[in-house]
Amino acid sequence: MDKTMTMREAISSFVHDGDTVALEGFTHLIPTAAGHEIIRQGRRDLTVVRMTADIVVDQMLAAGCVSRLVSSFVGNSSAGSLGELRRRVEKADPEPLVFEEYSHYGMICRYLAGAQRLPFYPLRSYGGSDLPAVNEGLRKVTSPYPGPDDEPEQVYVVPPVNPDVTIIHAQRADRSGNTQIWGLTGVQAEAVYAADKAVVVVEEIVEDEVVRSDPNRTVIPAHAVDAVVACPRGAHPSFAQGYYDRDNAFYRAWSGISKDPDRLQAWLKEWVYDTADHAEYVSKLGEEFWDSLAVGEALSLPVNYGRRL
Amino acid sequence: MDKTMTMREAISSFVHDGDTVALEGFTHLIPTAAGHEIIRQGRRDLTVVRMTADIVVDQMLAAGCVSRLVSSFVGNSSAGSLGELRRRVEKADPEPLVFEEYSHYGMICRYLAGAQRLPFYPLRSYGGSDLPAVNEGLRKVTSPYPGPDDEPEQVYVVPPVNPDVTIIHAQRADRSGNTQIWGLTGVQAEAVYAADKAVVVVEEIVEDEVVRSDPNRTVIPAHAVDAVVACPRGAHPSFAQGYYDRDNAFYRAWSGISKDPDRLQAWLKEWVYDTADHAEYVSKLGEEFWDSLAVGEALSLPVNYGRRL
Amino acid sequence: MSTESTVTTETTHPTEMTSSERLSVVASRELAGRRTVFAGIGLPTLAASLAHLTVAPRLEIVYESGVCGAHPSHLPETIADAVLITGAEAVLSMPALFGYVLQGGHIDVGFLGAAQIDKWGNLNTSVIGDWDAPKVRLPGSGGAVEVMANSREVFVVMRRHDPRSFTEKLDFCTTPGPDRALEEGVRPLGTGVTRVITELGILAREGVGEELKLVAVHPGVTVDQVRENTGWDLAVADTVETVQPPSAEELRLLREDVDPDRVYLR
Amino acid sequence: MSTESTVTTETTHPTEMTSSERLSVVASRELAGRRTVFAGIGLPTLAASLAHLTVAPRLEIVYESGVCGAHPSHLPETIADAVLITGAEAVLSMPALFGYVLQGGHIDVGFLGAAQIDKWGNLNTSVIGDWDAPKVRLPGSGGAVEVMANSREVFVVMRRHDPRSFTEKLDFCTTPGPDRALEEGVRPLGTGVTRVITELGILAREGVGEELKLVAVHPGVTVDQVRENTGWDLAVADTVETVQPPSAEELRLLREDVDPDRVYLR
Repeated sequence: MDKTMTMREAISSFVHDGDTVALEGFTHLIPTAAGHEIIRQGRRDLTVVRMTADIVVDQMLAAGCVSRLVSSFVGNSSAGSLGELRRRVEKADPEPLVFEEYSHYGMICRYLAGAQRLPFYPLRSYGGSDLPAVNEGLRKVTSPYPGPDDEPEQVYVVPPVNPDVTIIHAQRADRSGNTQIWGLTGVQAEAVYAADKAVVVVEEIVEDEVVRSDPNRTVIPAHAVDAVVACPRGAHPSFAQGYYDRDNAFYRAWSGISKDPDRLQAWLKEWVYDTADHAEYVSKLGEEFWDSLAVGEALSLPVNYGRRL
Repeated sequence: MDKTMTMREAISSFVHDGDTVALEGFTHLIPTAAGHEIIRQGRRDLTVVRMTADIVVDQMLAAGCVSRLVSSFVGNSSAGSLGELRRRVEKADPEPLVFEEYSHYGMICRYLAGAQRLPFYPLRSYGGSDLPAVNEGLRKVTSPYPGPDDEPEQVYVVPPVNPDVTIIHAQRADRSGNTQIWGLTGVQAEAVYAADKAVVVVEEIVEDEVVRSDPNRTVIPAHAVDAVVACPRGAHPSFAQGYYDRDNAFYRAWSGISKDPDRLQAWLKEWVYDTADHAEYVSKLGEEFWDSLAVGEALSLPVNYGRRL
Repeated sequence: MSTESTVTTETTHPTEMTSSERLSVVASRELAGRRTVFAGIGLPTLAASLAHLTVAPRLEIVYESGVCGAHPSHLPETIADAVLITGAEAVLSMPALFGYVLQGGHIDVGFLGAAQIDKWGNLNTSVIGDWDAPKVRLPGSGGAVEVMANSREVFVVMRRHDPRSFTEKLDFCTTPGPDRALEEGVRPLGTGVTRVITELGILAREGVGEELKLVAVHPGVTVDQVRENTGWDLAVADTVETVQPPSAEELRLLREDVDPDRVYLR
Repeated sequence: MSTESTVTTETTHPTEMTSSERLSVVASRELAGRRTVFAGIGLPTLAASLAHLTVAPRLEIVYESGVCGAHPSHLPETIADAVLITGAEAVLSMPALFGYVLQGGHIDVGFLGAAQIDKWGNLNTSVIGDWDAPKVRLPGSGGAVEVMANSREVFVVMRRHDPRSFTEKLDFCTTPGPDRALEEGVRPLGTGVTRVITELGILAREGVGEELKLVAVHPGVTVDQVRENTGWDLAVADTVETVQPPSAEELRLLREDVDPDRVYLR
């Protein structure tokens, strides 16, 4: 079944006002272009779920799309601050932001519970932390087995997260949605399986034979995917292993841009609202720019899957 | 760090009388040669943990190595019965076998809990089953979150399994233990991480560059591995994707062999006790035999990991 | 009547038909419109493969071993057959297959077999006799407990239809349906067994709280015959249909395309 | 004294040394004999990379992003830098990295930083001020909560050593040490923070129930200076060592082999 569509179609079909939207990709393969299309389409009142809330989240906040954020790291990588996020949280400027704070593994376990349809997922974090005092999602369970020294043992648990839609970026997929990722694979499979609907944005759509030559490379099978969007360079300023490198300069620049609300809005106007789609954003950046992020070749050696003789 | 050793060294270093030994590989890559070496070395009183207790388990039972079995399927694949196992369970002949019965996902969750150092792992199985009545490992926990309709929700949980040693078979590893598997990967990574020590038996030991050309193919990183044993064709009668096919005829023959204790003991004498090691077993089967299990070539297409320019 | 029915009314030769062929064809029809099926090797694979060619063109078979979207060059002999892997769309680890795909709720229909079944669709695959000292030790659950708890519905194919297999009381309940689970406060996703296909006919059950009911018999089989061969007081539908015999086209596809080497059509 | 000590007693030029160089060298020595270290980019990577060349030749750096056994062609700028992936020994999913490697107990030393630390080694990386309406919203835990709970021990590197960062009472405890966890009946694996390396010296703590104690000062720093810059009544070891300055060889390796482009040695 052919699930390919344009980014515009995918966002308009699967992201609605008030939805819970998970955007995953840990530094690698961040679905920036999808975030920009959400901004263009003017979605409101979204709950955004993202482990590392970084530039794309700051941009969606600044565009007024987001009323609630669920995250375990709200910073601009190691390159500085998120200006809009800090204004929203520190001063409710221009409006408040509901923030659910977790740790990384807490978020991972929420996706694991969601993907496995479990009522909760246990983890060995949070004992003694102030986080449970500000996040009622963090609760404790007593193990039904004796602990060390036969004493009862308590662990924290987190609740499942089941986004209305999860959007991820990947290197390639076939038309039916079998998705292959290499390099950092993060928590993408779990985030997709946890969601009601899943949109996979890819650098390229490939023929079935490419995917089927290496089924172990398929991180997400077609049955879990609802839309496949071809969007080359859609992860910028993050990177796509083997396709283009990270735009470290833009990460560093973002602290300055986002610190000044006017500059931030001007950036959004120029690069999001005034570009029709990601293809225009890409061409606006120019060939010379993309050349600076180009990467060379380091091919994996093949393995033999074997064929019956 | 070079962790390569012979099978003899690995078994004598890491498998001791009374140990809990996990042998994993779901139909694919069953560590048969390791089981045979355990038999040769005359280990006693082992607890064997294996999801699909099949021919190699029946052989270890018949050799008197095993006093306790933890499993979710005790049958000879779809090819028939395990004679020794049935005698042990049905008639305590020649001695009783303690049997802990789980379902497949129950076993998987025990490995998941073991690998993650969790006191328990929840799953949506076992409600209404008679298994909890005969297996005190299966217990219930009440979720601290309200269920559907705001009623309290109960789920079963299983306890972690932490084998003294896990032994798996894989296609290839480097000398330090970075292990690559393709085709069915089963529960091997979890079984290794759950264990105190791990022995990886491989079809071939490869140069570092082979592994490093495709780090996503590494299912088990070196830090989790204690010994690497080169043992080509060590998974027979099961198969190694891309190396040799399954010996279906032997599976079918096993029901007959194992039904008769004398025939079974004669088989063990001829193929295990009277062979010095797996290399002798392999050569005793003969080249013509191995030709019948040979497979052709179906190579994966490469992916580009990229290189900074 | 659609144009396809012209084909299905062609003369068939039931006397030349094996029990496997009949059961595969009947099971395949029940898969109409389904998207994902969790199937073991043997009759379930035959039924699913045939359905893919007839009533359920978008059907994906998910194998317990972790294979999704297989395109085998030969008919697989086991759920882990190497020919299922080469050319497949995805191969998943067992935690992903059981956790995300099955328990995650992605399976429409799970196929199961059993040594014993009761009127609620509870299954025994563990022992005949007492669990502690069984007369016969059977293989046990495998993934059956999970298939039952998490598939939207379950089809059971039983070659043998006799009072020992269709029993009032299971020797041991390995794999409970949702009714037993709910009794102890555990809520499974699916509705449990909805179809039992046997050499005598079809029992059906629509959901929680209902028992299995005879809804169809094969040509030449009487309702009383089914009653006699069922170990409980069998409920019977107001109208018991006669199962339409396999059409020539269904048999042709099964014999020529699905299992030309007659690996399972014995 | 071993032969290596001949090298370490060569004249060094501390005035030419940056704070990053000093902290990296001091931290690297603390890794002697360790096998696995969970490190972020920056000082921890510099320290671990230097240790790999000196006191801990078998050291493996595990990155939060999932990379094990990296062999980068260039110094990585982030924990997810593409150069860490190409040529690595393994790249794991985050559930595997956090669940099997970290929570599974495979990490000897975890490196952490913080905005605030207290005498038990509890850390704040969430907010300055009230959590509900903070003066400064900081990035939060990332994986710090897990690194603390599951590493055998934790090293903290803090450039700034002043009473606001080394505080009697954290504004918010994001990442608790084991003492706080045990108070509410949760048992972490590790011993929490065992070393705090700052621009003034080294605080150390051996395990649960102990508070951080000043054990060493950099040359030219007095115990009183450290006391004044610590926001709690600082415990001081009976003998306070003077930190051996970075040797010429350590500096050479750091500058020529580990970070020749001075990405972090600013």
